[in-house]
Amino acid sequence: MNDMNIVERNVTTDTFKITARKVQVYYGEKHAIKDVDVDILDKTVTAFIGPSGCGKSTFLRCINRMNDTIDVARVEGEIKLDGENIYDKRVDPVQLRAKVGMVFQKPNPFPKSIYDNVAYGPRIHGLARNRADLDEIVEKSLRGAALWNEVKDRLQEPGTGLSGGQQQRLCIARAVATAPEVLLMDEPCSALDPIATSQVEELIDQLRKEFSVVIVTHSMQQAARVSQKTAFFHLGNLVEYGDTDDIFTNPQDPRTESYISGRIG
Amino acid sequence: MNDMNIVERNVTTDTFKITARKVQVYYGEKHAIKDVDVDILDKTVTAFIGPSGCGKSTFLRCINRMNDTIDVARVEGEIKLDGENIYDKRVDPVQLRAKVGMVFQKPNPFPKSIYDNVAYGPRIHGLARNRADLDEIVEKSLRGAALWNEVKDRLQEPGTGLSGGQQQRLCIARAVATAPEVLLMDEPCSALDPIATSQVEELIDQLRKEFSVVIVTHSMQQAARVSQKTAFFHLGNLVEYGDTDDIFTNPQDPRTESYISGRIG
Amino acid sequence: MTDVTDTAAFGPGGERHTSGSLLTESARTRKRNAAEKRFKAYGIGAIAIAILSLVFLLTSIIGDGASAFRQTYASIPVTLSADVVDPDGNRDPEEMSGVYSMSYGSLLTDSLRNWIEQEGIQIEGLTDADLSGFFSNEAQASLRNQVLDNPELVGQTVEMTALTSSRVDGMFKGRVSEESASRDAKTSVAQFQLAEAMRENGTLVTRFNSSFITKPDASDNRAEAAGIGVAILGSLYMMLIVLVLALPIGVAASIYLEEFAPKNRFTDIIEVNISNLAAVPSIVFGILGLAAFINFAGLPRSTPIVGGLVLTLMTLPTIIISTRAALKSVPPSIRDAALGVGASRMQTVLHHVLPLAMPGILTGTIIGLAQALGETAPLLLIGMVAFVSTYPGAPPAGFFDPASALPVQVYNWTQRADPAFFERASGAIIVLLVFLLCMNLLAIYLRRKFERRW
Amino acid sequence: MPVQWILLIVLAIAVLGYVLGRRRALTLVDGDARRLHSRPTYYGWNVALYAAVPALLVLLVWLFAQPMIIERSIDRYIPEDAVSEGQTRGMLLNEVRKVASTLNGAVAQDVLTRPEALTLTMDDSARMDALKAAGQAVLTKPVILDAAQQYMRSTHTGSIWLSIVTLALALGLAAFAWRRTGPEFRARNVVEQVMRAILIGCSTIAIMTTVGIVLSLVFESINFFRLYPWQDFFFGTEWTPSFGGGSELGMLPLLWGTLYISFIALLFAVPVGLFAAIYMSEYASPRVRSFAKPAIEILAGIPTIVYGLFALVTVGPLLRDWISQPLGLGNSGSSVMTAGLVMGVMLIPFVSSLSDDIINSVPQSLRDGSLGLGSTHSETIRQVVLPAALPGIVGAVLLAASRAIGETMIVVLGAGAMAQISGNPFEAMTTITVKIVGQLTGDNDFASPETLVAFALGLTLFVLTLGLNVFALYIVRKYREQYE
Amino acid sequence: QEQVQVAGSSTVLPYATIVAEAFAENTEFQAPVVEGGGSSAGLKQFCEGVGGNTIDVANASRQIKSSEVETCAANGVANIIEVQFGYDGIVFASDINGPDFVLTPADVFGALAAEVVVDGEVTANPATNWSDVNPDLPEQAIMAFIPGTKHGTREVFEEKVLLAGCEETGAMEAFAEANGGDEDAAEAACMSVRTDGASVDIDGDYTETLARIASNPNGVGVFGLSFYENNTDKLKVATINGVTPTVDSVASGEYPVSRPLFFYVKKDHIGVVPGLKEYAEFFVSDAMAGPGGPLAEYGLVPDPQLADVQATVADEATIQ
Ligand SMILES: Nc1ncnc2c1ncn2[C@@H]1O[C@H](COP(=O)(O)OP(=O)(O)OP(=O)(O)O)[C@@H](O)[C@H]1O
Ligand SMILES: Nc1ncnc2c1ncn2[C@@H]1O[C@H](COP(=O)(O)OP(=O)(O)OP(=O)(O)O)[C@@H](O)[C@H]1O
Ligand SMILES: [Mg+2]
Ligand SMILES: [Mg+2]
Ligand SMILES: O=P([O-])([O-])[O-]
Repeated sequence: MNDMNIVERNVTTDTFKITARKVQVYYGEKHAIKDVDVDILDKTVTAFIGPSGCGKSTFLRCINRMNDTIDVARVEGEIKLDGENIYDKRVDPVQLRAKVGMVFQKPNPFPKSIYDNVAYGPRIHGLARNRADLDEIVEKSLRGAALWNEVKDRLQEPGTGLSGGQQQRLCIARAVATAPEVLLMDEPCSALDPIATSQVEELIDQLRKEFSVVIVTHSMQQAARVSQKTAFFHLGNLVEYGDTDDIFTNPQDPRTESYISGRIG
Repeated sequence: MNDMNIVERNVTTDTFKITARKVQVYYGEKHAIKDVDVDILDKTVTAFIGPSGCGKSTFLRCINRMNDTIDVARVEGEIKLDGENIYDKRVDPVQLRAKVGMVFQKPNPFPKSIYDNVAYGPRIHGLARNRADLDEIVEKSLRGAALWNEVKDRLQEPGTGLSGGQQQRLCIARAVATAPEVLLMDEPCSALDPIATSQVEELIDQLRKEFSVVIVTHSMQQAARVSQKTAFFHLGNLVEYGDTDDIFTNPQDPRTESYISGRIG
Repeated sequence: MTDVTDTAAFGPGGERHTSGSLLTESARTRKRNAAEKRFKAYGIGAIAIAILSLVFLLTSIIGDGASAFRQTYASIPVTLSADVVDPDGNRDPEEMSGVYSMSYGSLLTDSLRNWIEQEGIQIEGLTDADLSGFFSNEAQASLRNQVLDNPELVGQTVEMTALTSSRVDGMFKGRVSEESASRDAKTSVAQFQLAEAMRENGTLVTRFNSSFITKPDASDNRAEAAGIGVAILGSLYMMLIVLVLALPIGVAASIYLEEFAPKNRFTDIIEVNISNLAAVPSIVFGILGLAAFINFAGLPRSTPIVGGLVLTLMTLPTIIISTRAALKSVPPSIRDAALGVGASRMQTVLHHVLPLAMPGILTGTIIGLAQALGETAPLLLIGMVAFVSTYPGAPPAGFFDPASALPVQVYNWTQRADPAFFERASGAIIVLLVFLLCMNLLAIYLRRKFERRW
Repeated sequence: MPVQWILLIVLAIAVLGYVLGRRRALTLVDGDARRLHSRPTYYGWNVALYAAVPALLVLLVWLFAQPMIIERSIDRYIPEDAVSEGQTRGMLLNEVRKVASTLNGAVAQDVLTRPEALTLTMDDSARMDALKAAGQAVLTKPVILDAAQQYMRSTHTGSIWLSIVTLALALGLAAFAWRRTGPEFRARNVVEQVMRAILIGCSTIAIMTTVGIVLSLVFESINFFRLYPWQDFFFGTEWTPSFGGGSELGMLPLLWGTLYISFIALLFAVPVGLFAAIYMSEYASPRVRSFAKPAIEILAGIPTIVYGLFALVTVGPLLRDWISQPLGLGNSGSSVMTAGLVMGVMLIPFVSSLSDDIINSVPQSLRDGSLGLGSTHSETIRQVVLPAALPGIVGAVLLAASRAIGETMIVVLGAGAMAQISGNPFEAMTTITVKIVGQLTGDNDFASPETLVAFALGLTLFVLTLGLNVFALYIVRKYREQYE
Repeated sequence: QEQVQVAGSSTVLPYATIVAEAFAENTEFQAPVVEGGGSSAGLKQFCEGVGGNTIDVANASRQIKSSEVETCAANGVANIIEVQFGYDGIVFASDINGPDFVLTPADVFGALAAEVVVDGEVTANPATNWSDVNPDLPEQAIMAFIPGTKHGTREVFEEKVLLAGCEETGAMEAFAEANGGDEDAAEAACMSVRTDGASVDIDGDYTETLARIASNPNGVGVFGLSFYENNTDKLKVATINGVTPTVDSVASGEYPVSRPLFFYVKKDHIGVVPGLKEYAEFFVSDAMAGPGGPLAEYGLVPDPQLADVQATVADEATIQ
């Protein structure tokens, strides 16, 4: 039922959007990310896979400095976006996060109306010239996240009154509405049914035309479907990174192999 | 990579644990569940599938009266557990929920230590005679939820500091620890990697020996793997209910068919 | 129900806002960051205003009141002349107690005059009034007690350390200058010089004044002897009553209203009602207390029990309002989690919601108690302004004995004519703040323990 | 038996009941607590509550009722001719009570034995002298003495019955509850029902307080409106009470002053408090916060008289010399501005501390969501955190407003005592509460409109704030944003 | 009830506390509990009835009114002993560094009345400086701090100063004329105080008045004699009709603005409340209330007929 959306796996660009070097993350004592080096291409979908608790979310949060909000978290090493170190003192995390959007693992809609949830980003970034513009952005984003039909009659109801999957799509719409250059998605389809999933995947593919997308997923199939590059994490290490095709068909590291074939978790 | 855990699909019992008749749920004006009749067998795993927002969680919450906590929600109709109407005035919802445990769609660990999260249920229900007993229950539950190895050294750290998938498993462990007769699981594996998923599925299969399990899932494969009975919901209606084999191989309703084959979501 | 048809049409929304280097701020970001800075500055400014006000108030209180903790004493030999102490000469304690303390003043005056002569101190224009006004009236009383306790002292000369009068004391605290003394009917330049001379001589010392903390109030004639012992006990008793009653009742009421009560017109009325009670002027609680506790229930006036009950009623709304707000801010998912494992509502509240709401509850309690501790108006109506010079007994019986309270004592002292009372009023405020600080410390500790984000 | 003893015994029965109830529950299931409906403690509590609660309620009611009943019977006992001229029966009863307590005192001091006290007559001079010597003089008429002795007897019998009834009740119900204990028995539900009843009881205290306040205000207010036309009170613009009568008691100037001063106080306190709260919960390091918060809370505990003096001595002259005089807005040291600002300082912690707690309890995931979209911290706070915390913040502001309206001392010293309506914030004005206190504690005849007006003012203020609160509730309901 | 309970006038309060303290110190009895609250409030409590929860003694800075005696009687307080033990002088004082004030009631009336008579016409008070009222007075803006309408002192001020000044200046007749011969209205007009800010009501007490003068050195305040005597280093007293207020000039009646001080005792409580009678006797004893005693030391103007007063107390003579 699911292979219908498989996309071409050709990487259409070879400029690096993000380059990470020797990234370490500590939660207090705990060493959650160990020595990760990775180069993420522009106009490409990169999938992070790996067993639960291996550090995927943690690393994802490094890329737009969301780890700043966790008191105990400490990041070392260097992550460059378009050649600029995002941990540089002069970098404004706000500007960074406007460029590098994020969908979180647990849907976290604002306790506001559905409309305001989506319009929030465009409003603060001044993306809409007028109300009609804004309406358009909201509609487009909700359509992209495959939510429009379900909520178009209840845009003024609170986003917290949606079902789990609807909330997740709302959060995707919200992130997309700000038109970031890089979009980090932490298990965006975990609560979605196959159809919604394929729509979101289609959206990801759309986005890839212009931007870079990093997606965390537990579904190997999904990784295979949407991504051109795949990174496999294990116990805080980046074990293997390469073309999705290669990783799935010809993994180099025994750990990758056994994860893909379902032997370690 | 995933069909390795397929269980026998023979329903081992034919006593009805839960019978629902003409259940209606309204959220204020919105009619979220329409006229649902369903019989859930004892010692069986029943899967609820259906597109996002179709009312699976809502119906699940009816079964242990968690809907009581939503101000705007109103339930009509009759749901019987072991022949007793759970919406009867004399029924103590607390006792009901002790019998009918629940894992929520969004992981919601208590802001307490991991140990206390799991030990909470056994404590209030007096399931442990002493500390050693309790330790044992906690360990067993965490092992069952495939979390023990990851947290055994940090049982006293807060449950909110876990990764998304770990939180989800923690909530499963918490629900299992109270030894309910019926376990309602709302997408328990959505944030889990395949291995953890298969471990949880194994757990579900274990539980089935003695209890009844109802699981909401978006993964058709998972439904096929773990459940003996499947119910398909669509727009608040229970469209089709029957043996999992039948539903997946020979759906009666065109909507079921198109959902399974990936045409509606 | 999905959007199969329109996804293809999707492209990124709006126009691009950020392109270019992360290291250079775009114009819009610059504006937003400026707003951010301003916002943060407002916060700092607000804290600064609050802290500065506090510092200002504290320095002025401490500046005014620190001197209350020091007091000037003089020690001179006093001859207990039998003519005065035992005019009948029978050495009968019964008879001797018929001589009032006022008469002992002449003993002190005479002894002081003799002492001055002996020491050869020469001061111009020293009058009898200067001498008799040199010592506190309290000194006469303690002299009398000494004599009555040991009748054999009669006729002898004893070395006596006595409180000096408030004016003499004021000379060493900057309250009385030579110039003001010259205009002051209650003292004189000569007395000023005498005090200076005695100080150089070492007979006059200013030292820590423990009796300010332990002694009861004194009359207007002896400001220097007034203390806040009774007021401290009274306030302590009242705070105990308020804490024991208001905290549990307030929290219980909030729990019911927030977690159990059906949301209907009736609970709305209760809700509005409670907020409204917070706006009732405190004096009205005094009226209520007078009517309900004294006139109706027949509890005695001027006692901590009535004061405590009135303050309890007054603090309740504050505690209820803040507790409800705190309960409300606990996310429902926590309640779901507990109910889902079969906890009863009561258990859910007691085990999860209440601990998470604890910081807010503590804040409400602290603010409520602080307010109760500093409240005067309602106590005026139930007789706590009384001049009480006997200590209340130990609780619980002591709750029914007359007592004063710190804020009332402050109020009372600021009304008195002798300027020395003003310093004592500030001293009492310092004690009150120390009280408050102790309560705060406890709350800080507890709050730390309970505070967490989720 | 003295009441304390009864109390202690009932509590002891309850404790014992707890132990036995718990034990019985466990024995019935052979120590396997899992077979019980509820945890063993609940069975213990069930017995304890059955033992204590009804008995204590009876005790309470009895203690209130007994004196009334006995007095009524004694009243019948005093013959009509014993009431002398200029006396009322009430006074006689008073005397009876006093004599009885004197005799009781004598018994307590061992001056008399109890039978002696009960048989004492006026002509028993030896005993009388003994009494006098002990400072328990009984100076009264024989009738009264008789009545007093009767009173003592009834009280004694009453208290014996009281002990019997309460203890029997405690024991009986404890036994009943103990017997009912069994694995199927829903002890937790019973205990929680009782707890719930207690919770309800606690919330009715607020209602009772309100009823009490209204009752204690309403009668005197009616008396006031009998003496003074209501139109003049509600719509009069002159407030000039005087001793000789003929006062003008229009409340409008007071109302104006109240609103004006509270408005200025809130205008100062709400932004400052809110920003302080935001800074503490969102920006400050834990160390700064743990210092700043309690420090600011001290402001709430400084007696208002200190603020008053601060207004009078420092702020007032400062404003006069630097602002109002140079601008030609008047030369009064006491003004609405002075009182408002100083009161504002006092109110800061009401807004800041409560709001801080509420802001702090907004889930971090909401902040993350907003920050992840590239909003600045302040945008997150303004648009996500504050709206989510709104109900609590409104509560805090309301509390501050309430204090502002109810405050007296600062206004007395800071705003002057001039009842007038003027828009100039640098003029002296006064408030309703100040006048309530003033007229009530003042030296006017108690039954004169000048004093009674205090009650009418109190009632008006009560109704006024009620309106304010209803409005606030409406606002909160409308804008409430409930997070998950 | 073990202690004597006293409540009432705040003017009498300091004297009562001095007595209470000395009483406890020199006798076997416990110190009475003394409360202020004002004469009327004290008398109201006093008249609430006899027995346990009522006060034994009421202090007052005025005589009990017949209405109050009736209320008392109705509540069973039939036997009241009235004790007038001294006088309180009421003085005008200003900042010690300011000019001298030599006042007459007419000057005060001219400066503070709401309406005055100018050229035979009743007009709103136009005076802004004291010198406008009387050229001999200092050239200083009028700023007076007078007791608020809640204070008993205000009544004395109105009657003994404003009304007297009103009559003196002849404004009384003009007011009567303007009101069509209505004497009461004329009196009311005489006693109404200007509300344009030149006169400030003090609802607090003398310390507040003192603080206001400190922050407003132009001000003239109204004080009790004893309060002034305790603060002679800060205040300069004004003469009235050329008489300087002192204990002697008040006692002799030379100084016009004064009032008698009382306390009232419940006879029915004597013998029941230990120490009650002893307290009353002690209060008026020579040692306490006589010249040179602690009360005089504090500023009380003792009643010249102290012996009669002592006899009243000893005989427990009640008012009829
Ligand atoms: N608290 C609520 N208030 C109002 N509407 C709600 C509420 N909860 C759910 N709904 C609506 O009810 C419908 C069913 O929701 P439900 O949560 O049961 O869906 P679901 O089948 O669990 O979907 P998902 O797979 O996305 O979790 C949805 O349209 C949802 O928007
Ligand atoms: N706030 C935190 N404090 C302490 N430890 C944390 C915190 N967040 C995550 N961790 C730990 O860091 C490790 C990596 O967590 P992370 O959330 O990155 O995992 P993940 O790969 O996203 O897993 P999942 O697929 O389950 O979401 C885990 O062991 C987790 O327990
Ligand atoms: Mg994760
Ligand atoms: Mg759901
Ligand atoms: O309090 P007073 O009655 O003396 O004004």
